[in-house]
Amino acid sequence: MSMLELRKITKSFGAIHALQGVNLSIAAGEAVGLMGDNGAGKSTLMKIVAGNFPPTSGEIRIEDRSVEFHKPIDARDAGIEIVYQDLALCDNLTAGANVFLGRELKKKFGPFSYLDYGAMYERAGELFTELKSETRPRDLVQQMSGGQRQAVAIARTRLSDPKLVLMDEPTAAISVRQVAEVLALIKRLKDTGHAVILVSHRMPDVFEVCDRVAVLRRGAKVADKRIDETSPEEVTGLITGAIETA
Amino acid sequence: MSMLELRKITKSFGAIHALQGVNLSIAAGEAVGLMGDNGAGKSTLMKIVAGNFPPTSGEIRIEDRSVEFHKPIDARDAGIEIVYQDLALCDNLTAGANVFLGRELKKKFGPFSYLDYGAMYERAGELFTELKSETRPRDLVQQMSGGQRQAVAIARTRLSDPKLVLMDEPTAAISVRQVAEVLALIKRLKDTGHAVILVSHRMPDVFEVCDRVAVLRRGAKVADKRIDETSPEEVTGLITGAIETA
Amino acid sequence: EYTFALVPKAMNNPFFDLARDGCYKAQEELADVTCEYIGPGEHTELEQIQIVQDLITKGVDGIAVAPSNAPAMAKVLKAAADAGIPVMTWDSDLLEEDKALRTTYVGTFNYDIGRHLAELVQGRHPDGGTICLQTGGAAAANHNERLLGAREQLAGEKLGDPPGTPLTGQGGWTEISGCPLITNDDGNVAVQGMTDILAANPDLTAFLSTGAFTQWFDNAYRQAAEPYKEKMANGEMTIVVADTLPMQLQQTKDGLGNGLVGQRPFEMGYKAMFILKDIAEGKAVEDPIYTGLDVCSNENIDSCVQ
Amino acid sequence: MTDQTTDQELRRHPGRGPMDELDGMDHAAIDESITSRQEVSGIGAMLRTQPFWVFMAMIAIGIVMSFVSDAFMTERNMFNITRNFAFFGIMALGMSAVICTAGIDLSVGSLLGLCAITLGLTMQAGWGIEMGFLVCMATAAIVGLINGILIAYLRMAPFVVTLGMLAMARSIAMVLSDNKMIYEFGPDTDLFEWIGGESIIGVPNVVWVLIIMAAAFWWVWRYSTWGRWVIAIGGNAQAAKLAGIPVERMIVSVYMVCSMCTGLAAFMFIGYTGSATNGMGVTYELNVIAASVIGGANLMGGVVYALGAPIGAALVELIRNSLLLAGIPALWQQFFVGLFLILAVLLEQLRNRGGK
Amino acid sequence: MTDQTTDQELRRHPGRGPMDELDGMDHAAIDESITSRQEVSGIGAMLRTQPFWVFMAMIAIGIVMSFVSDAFMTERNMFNITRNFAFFGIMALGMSAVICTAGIDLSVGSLLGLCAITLGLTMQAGWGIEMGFLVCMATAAIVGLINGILIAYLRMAPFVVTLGMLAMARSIAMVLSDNKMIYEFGPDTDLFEWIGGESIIGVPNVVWVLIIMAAAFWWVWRYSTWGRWVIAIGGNAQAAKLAGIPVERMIVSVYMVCSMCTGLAAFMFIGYTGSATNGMGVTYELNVIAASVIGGANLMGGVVYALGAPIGAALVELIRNSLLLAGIPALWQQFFVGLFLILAVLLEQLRNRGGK
Ligand SMILES: Nc1ncnc2c1ncn2[C@@H]1O[C@H](COP(=O)(O)OP(=O)(O)OP(=O)(O)O)[C@@H](O)[C@H]1O
Ligand SMILES: Nc1ncnc2c1ncn2[C@@H]1O[C@H](COP(=O)(O)OP(=O)(O)OP(=O)(O)O)[C@@H](O)[C@H]1O
Ligand SMILES: O[C@@H]1[C@@H](O)[C@@H](O)CO[C@H]1O
Ligand SMILES: [Mg+2]
Ligand SMILES: [Mg+2]
Repeated sequence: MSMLELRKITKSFGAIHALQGVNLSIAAGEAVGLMGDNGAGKSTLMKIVAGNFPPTSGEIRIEDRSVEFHKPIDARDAGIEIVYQDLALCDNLTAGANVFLGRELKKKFGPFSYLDYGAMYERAGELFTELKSETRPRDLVQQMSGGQRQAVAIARTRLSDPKLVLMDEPTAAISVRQVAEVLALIKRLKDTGHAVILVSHRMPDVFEVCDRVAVLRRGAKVADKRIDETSPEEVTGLITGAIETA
Repeated sequence: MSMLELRKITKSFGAIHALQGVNLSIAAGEAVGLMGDNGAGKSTLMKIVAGNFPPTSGEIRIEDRSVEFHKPIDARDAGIEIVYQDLALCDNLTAGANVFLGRELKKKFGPFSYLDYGAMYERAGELFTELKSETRPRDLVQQMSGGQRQAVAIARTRLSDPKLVLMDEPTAAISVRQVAEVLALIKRLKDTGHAVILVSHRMPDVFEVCDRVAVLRRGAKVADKRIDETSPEEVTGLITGAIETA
Repeated sequence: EYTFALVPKAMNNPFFDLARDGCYKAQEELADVTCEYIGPGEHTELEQIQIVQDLITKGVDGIAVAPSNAPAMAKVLKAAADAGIPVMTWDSDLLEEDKALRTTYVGTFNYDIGRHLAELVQGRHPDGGTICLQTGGAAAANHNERLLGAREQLAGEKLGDPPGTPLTGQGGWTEISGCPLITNDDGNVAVQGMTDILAANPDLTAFLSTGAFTQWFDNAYRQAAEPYKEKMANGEMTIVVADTLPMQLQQTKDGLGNGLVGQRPFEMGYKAMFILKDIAEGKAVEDPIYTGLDVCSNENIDSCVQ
Repeated sequence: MTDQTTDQELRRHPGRGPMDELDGMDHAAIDESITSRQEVSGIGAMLRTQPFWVFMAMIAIGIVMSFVSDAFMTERNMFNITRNFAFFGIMALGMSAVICTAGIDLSVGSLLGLCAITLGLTMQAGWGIEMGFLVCMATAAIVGLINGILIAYLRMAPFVVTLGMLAMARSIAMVLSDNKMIYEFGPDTDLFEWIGGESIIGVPNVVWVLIIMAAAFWWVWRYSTWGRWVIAIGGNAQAAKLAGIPVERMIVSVYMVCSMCTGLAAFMFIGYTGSATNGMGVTYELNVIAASVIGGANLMGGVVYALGAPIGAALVELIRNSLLLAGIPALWQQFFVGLFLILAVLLEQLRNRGGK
Repeated sequence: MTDQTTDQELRRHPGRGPMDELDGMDHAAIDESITSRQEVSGIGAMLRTQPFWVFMAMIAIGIVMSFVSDAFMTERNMFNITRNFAFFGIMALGMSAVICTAGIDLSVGSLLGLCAITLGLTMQAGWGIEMGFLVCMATAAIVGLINGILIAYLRMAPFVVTLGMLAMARSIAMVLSDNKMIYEFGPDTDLFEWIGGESIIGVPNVVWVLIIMAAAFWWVWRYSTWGRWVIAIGGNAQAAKLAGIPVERMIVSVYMVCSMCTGLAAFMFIGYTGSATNGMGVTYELNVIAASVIGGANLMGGVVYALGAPIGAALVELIRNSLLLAGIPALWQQFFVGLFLILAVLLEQLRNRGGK
């Protein structure tokens, strides 16, 4: 049984056909690398799965049930978490506040419910420790390093123990050392039975942690292979179009 | 004789010591790869050479004469052009206007001098053709693709036939196909006797086009080797600090 | 030694400059009186109230105020009564029910300004006609009284509370659509409004303004009125405006207007000091004290102002 | 400052950020060299806020004034000062919320006039104070709703929308009032005027309202999700949206809150003045914005202090009052208000730069 | 829209850009699928500009009005209309430059009053018209210089700086004039009043000035490096800076140009009115900004049309004049001005979105 199954997903923005009938499935404990040229439609596909906008046509199935996401929260409720390409953090809030943004913990006092700072900071602190990041929950994101920011964005996906984690180029902008940490995290996620989709332009990263690699070209899936059955050269060819399909 | 020679360049931003006594030299027709972790000081060094700000201490020598740059134009006048990490284009202007920004061509009519659109568009068109880019000079940059934008930024460096071209991560955000074009351009620059400094996180790119690679770590140069005397593995070690110096 | 405050509605209105001059004149004449002329820079109701409050706090020996917002001012003046500070009004008065709060009012019977202006119009056009009225700021009480005076005089009947209701033929007079014009005491707006109305209604019989703002901007007004000079001269059309500031007199002399009804702001400022001194010294004063009006037409323009 | 703001920020404040800060801010800061700017709690945090320093400036002026004028420290003067600024303070509380989302509301002055008229007409017609209050607040809510919808859903610039509303609301007030002053408020006149104009244990009622509102806002900014989300939107609307926050609805609610603060201020204000004219509130928007900004609101969004608004309003009133009591011509007043506005922001600027 | 604007833009117009546009705009657009939006020349380009459509709206109103009122199409009415809007048009030309840099100048109304006073005092003292003109323009230049320096070098928000200046300039005008109206302009009174108030071959002098200024600005925006650089700064100040453009100095010059347009308008305006008060120009800043925005200026910067400013000012005046001629109560006037402002920007918005 697939954790997630996408069937004939199509997405058009006016005249631009960003996705044209993409099928993709992923099982629990599996990591799939999603590669493709700029504009191939990777982020669009991720956003559809994350509930940012609905597909023009096609079906999303989770554990064999058809679902429809109208907003990000729907996807989240279905157990899908995403790390966006640009991280999407509020610089003027603390790391802890960012982790819990949109799903703050509250306490009740009579009819009033109010933000439970203590609980949020504590939990955020635990998450950062889990991620082996030295991020302090009470620090403002404003002046955090790229790696710390990344940790905050990733920590958000850990709030709800999701079934599927989408990562849109989580390693594009960070340093060599931090890349290693993110990759280690993906491995740990797999080990604990999570499904991961990793969007990346970095061949070595994909080959290091993924079980399968899917390649998009101009909105269509042109390949979907096990890592051990392909090579960086072949994938490059598929991305650029030098190799038609595989 | 070096085309450019940097002697003990130091740069501090308040308490942050971004550069600590960096020496670097480059000869005509040579390409040097400058690598390093995030925050290692690569962009800072490039900006000093490009005249964005002066070093805290140290000397810049061009063809064995000591120079001081107070603003970007000074560096430009000395034959140094730069492609900035974020391209630095004005979206609301045409490609042609961006190429000539700050050094517009003018015609004279009596006491009045006015912008010479014809000449600028023509020259920009020639430059784009040279770069094998399909960019049209009269198009607004607003809706150009990443590759076209890159072409515009690079075309600017070609206006004045500079001696030295600095490229700060010109391939970070563009697609596989476009990367190849940029690398080809660097090769052509070398062949025509220009010096190039390429800042990049991408090991393969550096190894493909550069003659030497210099590695910065925390503001200090920890290695400066010929490409054929080192390996990606060694450079990675140098960047992360796994290898102390070389 | 007395310090008496003279509070105008706005300090950038030339009308009040004359009152200030009167106030200073009185200060020269009365050895023991200092005139403190202070008010809001622009016409703002709240600021005037705050200034009066502060004057009470500061403990001046008497206040003469021209309230912009009468009911609101009345509330503040209660504090003056508590503090034992003599209070009088000038130029504009408090509402009927608040009159106990001030000892007297020195100024004009505003209703009469409108009435006299209307009489000037009626004198030139006994058979009635069409008319456009122009008035001042948002809901200014004195202007509304003048409007009522003008309307009732033209209509020959009672028209209720100020500013009355637009005339629809009573007494032979009809107000055209688009009027009354509101100027917010802005000279430019006033001239533009008059210009447009005259252009849109070439047959208009009369234009009546309850405030000098129409004619403040001397040059602009002259240009606006110039095309109608002949019509005004031969009695086909009439422009009358309240107040008798220097530029207004000259304009009327030049045939660019047909009548003015002047107040005596200098006298208001001047008298206010004497009255306050009397009150402070426990003497009885009359209530109200009207400073009188100068009614000017093209005929008596050289001699109408005292 | 991060990669996301630099360019656009530069556009709005061309020249902001010296050349050397222009790029390299992306992910350049190495973990180790981070001088962490953390959310300090307690006194340390307070010391860093603009409202605190403005408050200090007020204390200083107060001390000087108590030597200059005997009248200054009197109960009556304090009474007047607090009452005078309370109206602006209430409006500025709402404005701060709008500014926190990087918006602006230029229509509050006109809205004050419009509320005055709808409220006045209702009560004049004998409908009683409850109905008057409802109509007043409904007027405000509708204006805020329209502003908010145009801004959030039609994505128009707040400056343009509220500038248009400034003109329209004033015009409607004129039409409704037929340019007449209203000073009779029907059966509940006494209660109405008591609420707006009188005091309880020596403190003007409107000041009590301000205190309660400020406390409520303090709580909201600190402990409610609404407050947290508004701040998040001010920091990065895109991120807030992606986090599942209903950004459009929040924006609409923020403009409604701002308008309704003005509605409340109008209710108190008319009770205090005892009369309503359609000219009320002309140019108040500038005072209210100035008060908010002096109180620490940042036009770039993302910053809000509940106490900033009242403190900013208080400083402006204090300047006015002090100049008059000190015998400095009133003509100078606006000069000092403008000067303090610029200085407040300049200091904030310098302070921030120092901290970086 | 590109990577550089999205986030900050969202902050200023929260909700702007539907969710699906939020990211993916970076370099996502593939070369092939680019629907190239190129700088079309000639009529095609004109058809796409806001001023053109506003102009069309004016023509439409004009046609309707010529049926509604006989007085509308008369030479005299045209004379009045053109003269009335010319003052605002001149000011709006300068404002457009400021708005093009993503700035704003709220101080122009007060500056008009201040120029009126310095000019009036100079001429009243008998210094003659040349001196009067110089003093008037110098006043404007200094105010612009201060605004510009605070904005460009001290990196303060234009809104705050010019709001402060609004208060300060008005205050100084009051102090200098001692609140008196000036209506005597010494020996050159006649010439002075002729320049501001009279006409040459049937066209008011101030309209000639506007025409010349608009033509000059048209040339400047299209053919001068100054114009090109200002537009570049509005598009991306950082990029402009890196291209070697002296951004700070340019910004200062832009605010000076804006102020000096106001200075020139003041010179003409006082000649026309024949008197100077320190209250002149109150709230004109809002009209001038509205005129610029209706004429196509975009508060986000980077867009400027030389003809936009006069056309925007003309539309506002046309509405005013038409409502009066059509006999619609003056009370409604502001309502329509506000409505048109919002509609103009809304249409621009929709047009742009359609084009994308
Ligand atoms: N909101 C939108 N409106 C219109 N077109 C869009 C939108 N979002 C994406 N596109 C277009 O859809 C196509 C796919 O974009 P997408 O962001 O999915 O690419 P990507 O594979 O993530 O590229 P990258 O590697 O650069 O992140 C592109 O042509 C892009 O221009
Ligand atoms: N204007 C500035 N003010 C203060 N610190 C700065 C400034 N510019 C750079 N720095 C600091 O200097 C150090 C070097 O930055 P630099 O941008 O040169 O790194 P880089 O090697 O280009 O990194 P990246 O790979 O992320 O582009 C970093 O710690 C950065 O935070
Ligand atoms: O005539 C009025 C005066 O009575 C005063 O209220 C100020 O404005 C003038 O026009
Ligand atoms: Mg993407
Ligand atoms: Mg860098």
